[in-house]
Amino acid sequence: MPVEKEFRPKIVAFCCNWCSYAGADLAGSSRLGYPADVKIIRVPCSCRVNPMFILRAFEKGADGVILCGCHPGDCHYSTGNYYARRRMTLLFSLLDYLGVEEGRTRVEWVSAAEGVKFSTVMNEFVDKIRSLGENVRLGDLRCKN
Amino acid sequence: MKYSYYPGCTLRTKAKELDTYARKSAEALGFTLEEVENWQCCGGVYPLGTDEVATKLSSVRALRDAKEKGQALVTLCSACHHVLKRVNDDMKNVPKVRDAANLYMGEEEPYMGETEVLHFLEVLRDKIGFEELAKKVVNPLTGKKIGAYYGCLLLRPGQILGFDDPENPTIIEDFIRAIGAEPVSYAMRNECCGGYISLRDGEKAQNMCDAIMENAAGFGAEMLLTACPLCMYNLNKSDKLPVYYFTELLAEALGVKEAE
Amino acid sequence: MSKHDAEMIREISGVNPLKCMKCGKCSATCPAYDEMDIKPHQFVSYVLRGDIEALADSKSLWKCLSCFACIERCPRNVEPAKLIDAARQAVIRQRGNEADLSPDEIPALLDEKTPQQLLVSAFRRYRR
Amino acid sequence: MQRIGVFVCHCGSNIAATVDVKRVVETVKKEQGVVHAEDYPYMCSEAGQALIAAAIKEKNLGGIVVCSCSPRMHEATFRKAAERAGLNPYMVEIANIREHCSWIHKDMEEATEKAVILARAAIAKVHLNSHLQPGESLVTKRALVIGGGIAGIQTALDIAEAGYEVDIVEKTPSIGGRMSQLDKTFPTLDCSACILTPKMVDAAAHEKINLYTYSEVESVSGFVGNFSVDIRKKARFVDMNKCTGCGLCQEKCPSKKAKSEFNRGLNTRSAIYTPFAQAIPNVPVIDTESCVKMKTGKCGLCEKVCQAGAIDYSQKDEIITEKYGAIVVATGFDTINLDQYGEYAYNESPDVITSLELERVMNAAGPTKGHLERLSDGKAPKEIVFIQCVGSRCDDHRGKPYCSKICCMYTAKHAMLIRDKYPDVNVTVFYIDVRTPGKNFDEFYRRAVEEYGVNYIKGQVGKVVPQPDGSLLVQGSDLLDGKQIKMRADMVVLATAIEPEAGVRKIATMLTASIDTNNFLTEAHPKLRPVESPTAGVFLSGVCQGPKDIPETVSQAGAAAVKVIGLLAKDKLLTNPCTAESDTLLCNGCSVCQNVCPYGAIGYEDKEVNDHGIRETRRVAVVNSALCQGCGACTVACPSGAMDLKGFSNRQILAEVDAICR
Repeated sequence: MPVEKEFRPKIVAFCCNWCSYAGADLAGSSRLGYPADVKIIRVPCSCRVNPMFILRAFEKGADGVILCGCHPGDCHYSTGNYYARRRMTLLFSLLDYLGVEEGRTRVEWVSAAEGVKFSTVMNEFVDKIRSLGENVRLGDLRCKN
Repeated sequence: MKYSYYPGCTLRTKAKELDTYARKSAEALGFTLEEVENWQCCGGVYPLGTDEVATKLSSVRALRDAKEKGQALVTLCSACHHVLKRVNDDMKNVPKVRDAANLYMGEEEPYMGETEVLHFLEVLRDKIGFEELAKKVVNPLTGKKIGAYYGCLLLRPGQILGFDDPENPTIIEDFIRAIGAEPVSYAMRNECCGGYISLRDGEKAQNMCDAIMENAAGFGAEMLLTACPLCMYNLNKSDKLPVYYFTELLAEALGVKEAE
Repeated sequence: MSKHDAEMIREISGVNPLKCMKCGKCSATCPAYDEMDIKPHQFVSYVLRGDIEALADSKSLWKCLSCFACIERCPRNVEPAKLIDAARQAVIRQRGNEADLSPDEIPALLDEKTPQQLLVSAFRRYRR
Repeated sequence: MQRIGVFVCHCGSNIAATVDVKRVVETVKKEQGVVHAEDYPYMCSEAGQALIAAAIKEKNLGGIVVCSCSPRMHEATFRKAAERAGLNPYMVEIANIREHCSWIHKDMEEATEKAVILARAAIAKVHLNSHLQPGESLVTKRALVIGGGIAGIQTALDIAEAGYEVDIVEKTPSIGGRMSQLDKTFPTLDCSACILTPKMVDAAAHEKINLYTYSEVESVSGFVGNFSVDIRKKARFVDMNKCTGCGLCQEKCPSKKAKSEFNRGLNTRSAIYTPFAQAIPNVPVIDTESCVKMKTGKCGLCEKVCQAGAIDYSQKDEIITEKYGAIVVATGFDTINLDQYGEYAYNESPDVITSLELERVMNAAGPTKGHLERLSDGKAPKEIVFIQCVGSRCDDHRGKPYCSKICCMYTAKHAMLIRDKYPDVNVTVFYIDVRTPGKNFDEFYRRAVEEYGVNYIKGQVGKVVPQPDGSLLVQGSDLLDGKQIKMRADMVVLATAIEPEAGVRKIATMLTASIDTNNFLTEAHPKLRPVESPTAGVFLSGVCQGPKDIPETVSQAGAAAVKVIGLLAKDKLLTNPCTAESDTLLCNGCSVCQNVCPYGAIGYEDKEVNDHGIRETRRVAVVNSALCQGCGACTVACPSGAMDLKGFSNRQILAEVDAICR
């Protein structure tokens, strides 16, 4: 009898160095767990995240992408998170249009002191992605033979 | 201006004054209370259990009815106010209750807590304005020293009811000022009157009411005002001070008390 | 009444008793404190211990006035009145209408001024 | 293709207990370019670092990946180790397999698998790393201290003693802060003013310290070593140079109804005032809202009586711009607003007061000249109730979730002082827990109980009911006795929660220093860097970082000063080489990057380019790497893809994405 394999999503989390990455560190040192499906990429600021990175993740088989930055007003570089928020709003609605549901993408503000929040957000996000199931693969038509 | 109106069980019988004076005053102030058709009893107490749905349906029906008319829903009795506001909050913010209730009701369009629930006093404060009310007073109750009695159900829990500061309310005091009388502030105005305990233990309720009245009288109150028939019943067990429904004094101040 | 009921009470009430820091604000606030055998702050420990039998037999269930003062003032969002109400409901659901108040008792308790509201709320509280 | 070495740390059992480090080593050996992989119990140890250095030399490694704790912890350590072995320090990448892996996962299989993936991502990135060289910037040898309380004063004194210039910016008319409002201090009961005033005088007299009182920070720009700060000097309407501090103006001022801020609003002051007698500088200010001359144009009495001719009604706010190498935040605290706590009747009864108000009542310079009396009728109280944790440890919408830390001790102090001076007064304290960790602290609290007979009751107070006879009925729990207590009191004192001073969020935003949900400034590391903000060049002193008492504040103030001195002692700082860089050939000179840059680091130049053999002059973006802080906003904004960020390039991040999704 074939055993149905448990769905383990691939989730990429972009975290800014100053707040969210430190928040993730705090979640770690406070032993606040979240599923191993989440892999963090450190960026200097949420505004460093090019929509291209997220498209690439979905192209390569990611099931969810989350971007975490400093709270509005607390950005280490003053305004970076505002740029990120605007860019992502635009990108996410485009992705939704392309068939990547809104729930697969998320922007969240996590400060360096919010280890609890980081863990809660990641748990929620993984639950959400698990409920959505496997993602459609975005393809790059230019690369198709 | 028309409001949907939910009188509740007691205002038809033992607390007729609360109801009739309110209607008369409303007309004098230029708004109409349109009774919800076929309203059913709210149950008197809000069920705290998170799995309670059936006990909230009568409230949901009244709330729906008001939504369909596009009106805010006004109540007079503290208990109805409490139950309707909290059920409305559930329908707005608690998906578990909302989904179950809507499923049960089986209506095409789900009710999502859209109706604004207002206590009559909130209509006076937020829609009419106490300053406007004061202008319409023809028979100011000058010189009367009145203690506001809030009890529990009007105020708590403060975050959901949003009626007034639950620990230091002022709405009835402002009302008293608007009708020309002098409010007497006392700390026990938001203490419990004993509620339904008086059915089994009248003495306990009376002791609690005695303490409230003593505190109010000590600060110079000559009478108390209430919005709740059950508070009225319990407070009347104590004979220290006379107790009136706020609508009776309102009608008196507006000069419509005796009108037919 | 068992451990399982403790779970049920947590679920019905939506209260996390672990949040309690034993400050006693609820018991300091409660107007029915003197009538209660198990005090409001103790409810939390009983639920945590799973000692639901004692709670079910407690007269406190029927003494709580549902005045919400403890809910308003609890600094930890534990809100003992919710626990008390959940225990009361658990008892009513399991023991049925024999729980506390029987309709036969009613007429003797009434006087000519008794408001309907009193009967309605008493019935909601004492039975279902 | 780089020759890469991978070093997997056990971190004792911190990593090794959950991640199978041997398997990580074996698996990553198969990755492209990996020519060396090994594990070691403590990579950060000297032996561990030696291991890395040896491998770099022996295997001629071009890049290394260390799988260990967070890069925020030891990235710098491993970079230095690599540099010592002759490898460019920016050829080091860290895979965080502790905070982001072993500490949050329980299942070894899962954690090991994740550790491998994180290592792969780092390997993929390091392949694309380049040899970066940090630039240099000069350090301005002057420090700014924001806040002139005991924290700010101590920090400034310590920095000045090391020979550096320090400016203190204080928003009220005098330095001194909360400590100047206290009567006595625990656990030794010294008089607060007696120990603080000399420090205030020292600060004012120090040749290296410059005070900007009645001033506020308006804006901050720049970065570590090179901050530029605008300071608003509010108009005092009194010439600092002419005023002799005789006090005649205050005596003659006809408008005496303004509430005294210093006495917490318990009494009044004149419109022209110094907050308290020992104020420094001893130069009054005119409060425009209560000054008759300012409001109506008539009066001018102060001008008439001033022998020195110091009054100047035409004074205007002044903006001063100053350069600093380091900034210390020492903004302190206030007590929370009690409007939401109606059950304690604080707004209803003048006899319900906060502990800070009691300090003023007990103080000889306070509203009652130091006599313990009820503020309603001036009568001597016989029964006083203290309530602890008012707004502290409240995980609800009304209060603060944290313990305010100082209340248990100052309440014991108050109780003791009252019992000492007025033995016939009964003192009752309602507490949840009595917290007295500190040298001689518990002994102090026990003395209050044992020697002074203070009645401690475990339980909170539910309600305070003002009685018609003027007394207060206190209804509380006695949890140990299993009783609900109803007792009469003549005065109730609330140990009110403390919170960071209101303006701190604005200051933190200006400094881009992180702040937590309770408005306390966040430290760079909670244990190891407690007086530094994560923002380089910004340091923390006193309660702005978290509740603390005077000795702790003074210690932290000194620690912050040492950090500042360490920074100012350097002539030059190495700058972060991870800055933006524009590809001249791709840039079309559209100015989009310039518009998003928060540092004004991007300019335009006409450059000669050779585009596929066509030589022409184009207007292209040029990044000033001294100003660029490396946020990367421009890289995403650039429509032609010309802008990239060194150290976090598009290709590097994409490589990480690919490795994770593989």
